Amino acid sequence: MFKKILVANRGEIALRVIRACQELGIKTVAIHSEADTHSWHVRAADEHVCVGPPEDALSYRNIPNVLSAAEITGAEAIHPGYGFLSENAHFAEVCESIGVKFIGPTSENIALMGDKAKAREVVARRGLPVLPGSPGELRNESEALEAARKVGFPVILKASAGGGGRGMRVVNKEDEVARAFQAAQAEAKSTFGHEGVYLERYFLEPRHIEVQVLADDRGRVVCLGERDCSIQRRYQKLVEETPSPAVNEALRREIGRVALDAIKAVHYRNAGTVEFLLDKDQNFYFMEVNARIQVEHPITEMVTGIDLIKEQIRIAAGLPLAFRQQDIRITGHSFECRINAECPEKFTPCPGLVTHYRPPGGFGVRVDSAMESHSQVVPHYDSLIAKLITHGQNREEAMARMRRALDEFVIEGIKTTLPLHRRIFSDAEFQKGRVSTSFLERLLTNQSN
Amino acid sequence: MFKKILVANRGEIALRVIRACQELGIKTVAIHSEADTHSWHVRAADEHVCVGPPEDALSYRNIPNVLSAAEITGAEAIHPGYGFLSENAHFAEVCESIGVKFIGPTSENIALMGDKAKAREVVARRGLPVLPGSPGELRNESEALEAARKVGFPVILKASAGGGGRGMRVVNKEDEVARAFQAAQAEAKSTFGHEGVYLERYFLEPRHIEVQVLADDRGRVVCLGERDCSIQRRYQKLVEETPSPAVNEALRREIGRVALDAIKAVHYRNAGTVEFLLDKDQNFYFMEVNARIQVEHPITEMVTGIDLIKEQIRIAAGLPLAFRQQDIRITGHSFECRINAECPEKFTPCPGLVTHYRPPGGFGVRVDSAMESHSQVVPHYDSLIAKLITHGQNREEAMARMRRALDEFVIEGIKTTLPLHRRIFSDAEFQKGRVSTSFLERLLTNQSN
Amino acid sequence: MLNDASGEQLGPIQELIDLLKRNNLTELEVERGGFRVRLRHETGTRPAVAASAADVIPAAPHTRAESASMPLPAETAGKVTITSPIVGTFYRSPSPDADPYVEEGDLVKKGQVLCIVEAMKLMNEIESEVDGRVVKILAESTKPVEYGQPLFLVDPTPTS
Amino acid sequence: MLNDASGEQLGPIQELIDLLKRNNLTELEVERGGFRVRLRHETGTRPAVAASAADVIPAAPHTRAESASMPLPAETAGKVTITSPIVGTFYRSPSPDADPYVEEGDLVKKGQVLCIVEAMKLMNEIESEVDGRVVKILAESTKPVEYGQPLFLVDPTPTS
Repeated sequence: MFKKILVANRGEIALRVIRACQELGIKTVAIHSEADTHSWHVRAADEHVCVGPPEDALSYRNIPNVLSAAEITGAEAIHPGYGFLSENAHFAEVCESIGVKFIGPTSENIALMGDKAKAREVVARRGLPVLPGSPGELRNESEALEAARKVGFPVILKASAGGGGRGMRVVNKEDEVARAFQAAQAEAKSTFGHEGVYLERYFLEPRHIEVQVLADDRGRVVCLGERDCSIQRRYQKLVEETPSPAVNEALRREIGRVALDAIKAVHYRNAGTVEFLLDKDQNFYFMEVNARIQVEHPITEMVTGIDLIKEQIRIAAGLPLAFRQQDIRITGHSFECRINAECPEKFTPCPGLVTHYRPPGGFGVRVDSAMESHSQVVPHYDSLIAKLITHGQNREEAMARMRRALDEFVIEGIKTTLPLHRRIFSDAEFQKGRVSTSFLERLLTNQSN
Repeated sequence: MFKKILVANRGEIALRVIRACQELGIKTVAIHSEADTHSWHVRAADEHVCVGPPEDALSYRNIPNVLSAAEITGAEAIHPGYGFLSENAHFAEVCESIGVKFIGPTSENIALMGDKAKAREVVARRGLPVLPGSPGELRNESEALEAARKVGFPVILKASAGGGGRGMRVVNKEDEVARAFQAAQAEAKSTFGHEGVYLERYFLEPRHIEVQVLADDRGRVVCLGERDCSIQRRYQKLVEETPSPAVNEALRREIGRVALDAIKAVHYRNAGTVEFLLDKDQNFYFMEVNARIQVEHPITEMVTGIDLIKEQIRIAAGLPLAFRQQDIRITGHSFECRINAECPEKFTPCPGLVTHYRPPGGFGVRVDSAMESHSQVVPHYDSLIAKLITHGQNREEAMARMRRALDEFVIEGIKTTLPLHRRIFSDAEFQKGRVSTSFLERLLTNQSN
Repeated sequence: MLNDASGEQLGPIQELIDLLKRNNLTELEVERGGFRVRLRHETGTRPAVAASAADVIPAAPHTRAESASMPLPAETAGKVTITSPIVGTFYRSPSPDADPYVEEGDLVKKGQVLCIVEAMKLMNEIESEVDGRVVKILAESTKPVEYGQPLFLVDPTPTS
Repeated sequence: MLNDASGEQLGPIQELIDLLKRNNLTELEVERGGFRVRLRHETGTRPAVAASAADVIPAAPHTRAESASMPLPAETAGKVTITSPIVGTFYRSPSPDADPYVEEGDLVKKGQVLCIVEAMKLMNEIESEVDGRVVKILAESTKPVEYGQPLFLVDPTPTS
């Protein structure tokens, strides 16, 4: 086992990794930018090294400084958390080359998963269901029509360089393709400066279902159940739960089997997440593999009892998985709310001084956060400041507990998404589990009406 | 189900009950003394009523004012927590007589369990193993000798009015009985003003094992496993764990069977704890039944997933238990540390202003406390200010997590038992689970040497 | 105090109170002779959140001394506050049809019954603890009162 | 002074309140006669707990501006602090046998090499950013340095 690990991240995930190390008896090195000198993750670690100015490109993403910090402190391994360098294949490769263990997938895994079209192709070759779409960019209207016919209507045209809903066109019929293609191309060009457009099967109100997997060096893989992350705002997850209320036991087994098959197909190692789209008819389609620990990993920990960060570290240290698939037992139900420092109306980041911070407590409540009273939310990074996680014997209890904990949570001095979460958890459709990825936009639209 | 419950307590247990009510959708009424006007439990409740001055006899134990508070707020039931009125048979009886449901055992249960000699007799008549001892006070030396012969040496002479180790004499041989009896009587008289002395079998380094039970109105009983509470200082528990490292599966089944048998023998209802003494040869003896929810109930919740306060409320509302014995599954291991506002050397209460309070967080960590930064620890009540509870897949993980959480816990402005807990969890014998009720005294003696 | 011999009145005090409130301070101390200022800003002490409680139980004043161990009448600018010694329901008259025991402006004797607080079907007569004039009745008849809640303000030195 | 007869009012108090808030103090006490000042700053910002870190990484000064986005030399009473632009190991000389690049008291030119910071086997020469005299060498040779750590104090206006 490692004696010392450098944690190449900040905020709650850095503290999360440091806590796991402390419980394993491993010394920790925190890195930080000049904006985070007084942060909890810095104080929690055994050692700390300033790696640059506030801009993450010059500090948390500064590969020479991060590796140099590992070198001068004698850290044997680096945990990248999520974001920053976590899915940087080059970084993983350099770590390997200088003998510092990268705690995560291999650099080959990361490179392949970063090329989504290629990853899909590999999985499709294995005979697994993937999201139908054009293989790449569409050069003209007739290519678009051909692809749409192959994929089946309705389809959605998307800007390659796009995101956030711009440059998208839903097409329901053949005779709409030409005009939609031109419009999408024009909008793509004017918005992103690149007219490239591709096409995918369009699903009405799908759910986002993902499967947590672990894979050790010896080829043993286990699946730790699914997470339902359908509560999103512009592809940003806000609430996650496990098990999914839309997945029954038969579907769960089937999705799990496909996820493990996909992982094996790409020779994946360490913790990873296989993302699926689930349509209204219970068909599911492989989308991609997230080659990192994810923000929402705690809900899987709550229902399995397995500490995913410790498993990541053990796998990276070359240890075999200590359990098999049949040892995994899903107990109860868990929710996570991502509390962001954002204005609740426009979702613009809202940094500042937290004048009072009082997390909720008691049975079945977990808070992952590096905040405390008088913490400063700096404007340079992600606005996630706390993850509120509840666990209950069943969905109703976990949900009631979340409502109670949300009411109890006090964060003063800055605006947060707490009020929005309270609203989501008091929504009747959400309570019934009848949601899709369009749930949140609809809720917000109803609010403004 | 009740619509409104009055919580006749303060501090962490009042907040614990209020949280359970909130999750069940039940309105709450907090009561408080003039010393607790600004306490969290008062702010957390839907309504609050001041019931008297700081002295608990005039406020939290003031039966007319507490019942009057229930009357003017229209509360249908009262949860007494632990301490205060929780084991007051008269209070439970008055509640019943005026149509306010007492959430706990029947007044008959409380009365019988309060008479420990009688409770033992009832259990012994059922053929269950009880702690051997004299039936009552010993009138003279020859009665003492006779009782000692019957019980078997070594025995311990105890002052009836005693406590805290005063007036006790261990007797190993017959010819020591007369002198020890006289000495014990004299010390009892000079210390407590009453010379009554009784006798019990003396066990060297026993463990304190207790079993959590639930019993509904229809006579269904379930056992939720044992708790090991051997880490005590003068009969005050400081650390508890479940499962006990001294109890194997066969013994667990046997103790559970005896506990349920004892509960049935006394027609017990609601949540209760059957306390046993476990000697070095794995013999166990019934001591008493605690007719209330206990301070250490959370560790049982952590390994069973069952919310004991909610079960208490459901049973009081006349609902049948929703699970049977075979549904109970013990998952993992749990520890609790009682953090008291006490000087760590002499254990004298140390009230004052908490200038900074930062509870630990993350996976497997639970904090039950009504403290926050700038809370005032008032001198009038129990010194327990926080319960730190951890859960892990096994004893090692739960223990490592507790060490990590203890290090993370920040309470400034007052002295607490946190340093003592850190010491206990770094002790090699404790880590191996090799402890008895004399462990803590020995640890403290080693400290002063 | 600010209103010293020169007769400066409540204006500055109100200004200071506004200042205190506007800035969410919990303490503000001003001394004039040697120029002394003391401000306090306690972030942890939050106001009561029990919104509905206000409807049912009139909140006791937050300035009530926490260390007071007996329901002694508190001096309020020379006045005596008669507080409820028990939890119950406040009645100004012995029965629904009867006249109130006292009205504002009435002169009362020490030991004279001012009201009834009913608790568990028992009528508890509350007596005046001083001779004086009832300046203000602070609780509403038939409404619940908590321990220590102010019921009457009595001026022990009536001018007539 | 604060609110005396001359009409001086609350301005100074508001200034003090602003001072309190601006500096995140929870308490501020001022006395004039005997020069008494009492400030209180109760914050969650605790001092670093990493005891062992002090041995390995000399802690950067806590007063370092958090908003500084570039490793600019900070003015310290007219002096210029040369900080490390990277993380690495500090060497005062180009090789173990060689003389140090500079000693305390030396005059240096802008662009003159003051030391090496080695990172990932690469030797990075750190140059003086001003003409001046080396007043103090702040890091120890062969020891690790973090980003922004002060290495040299240079007086840009030497008397000779």
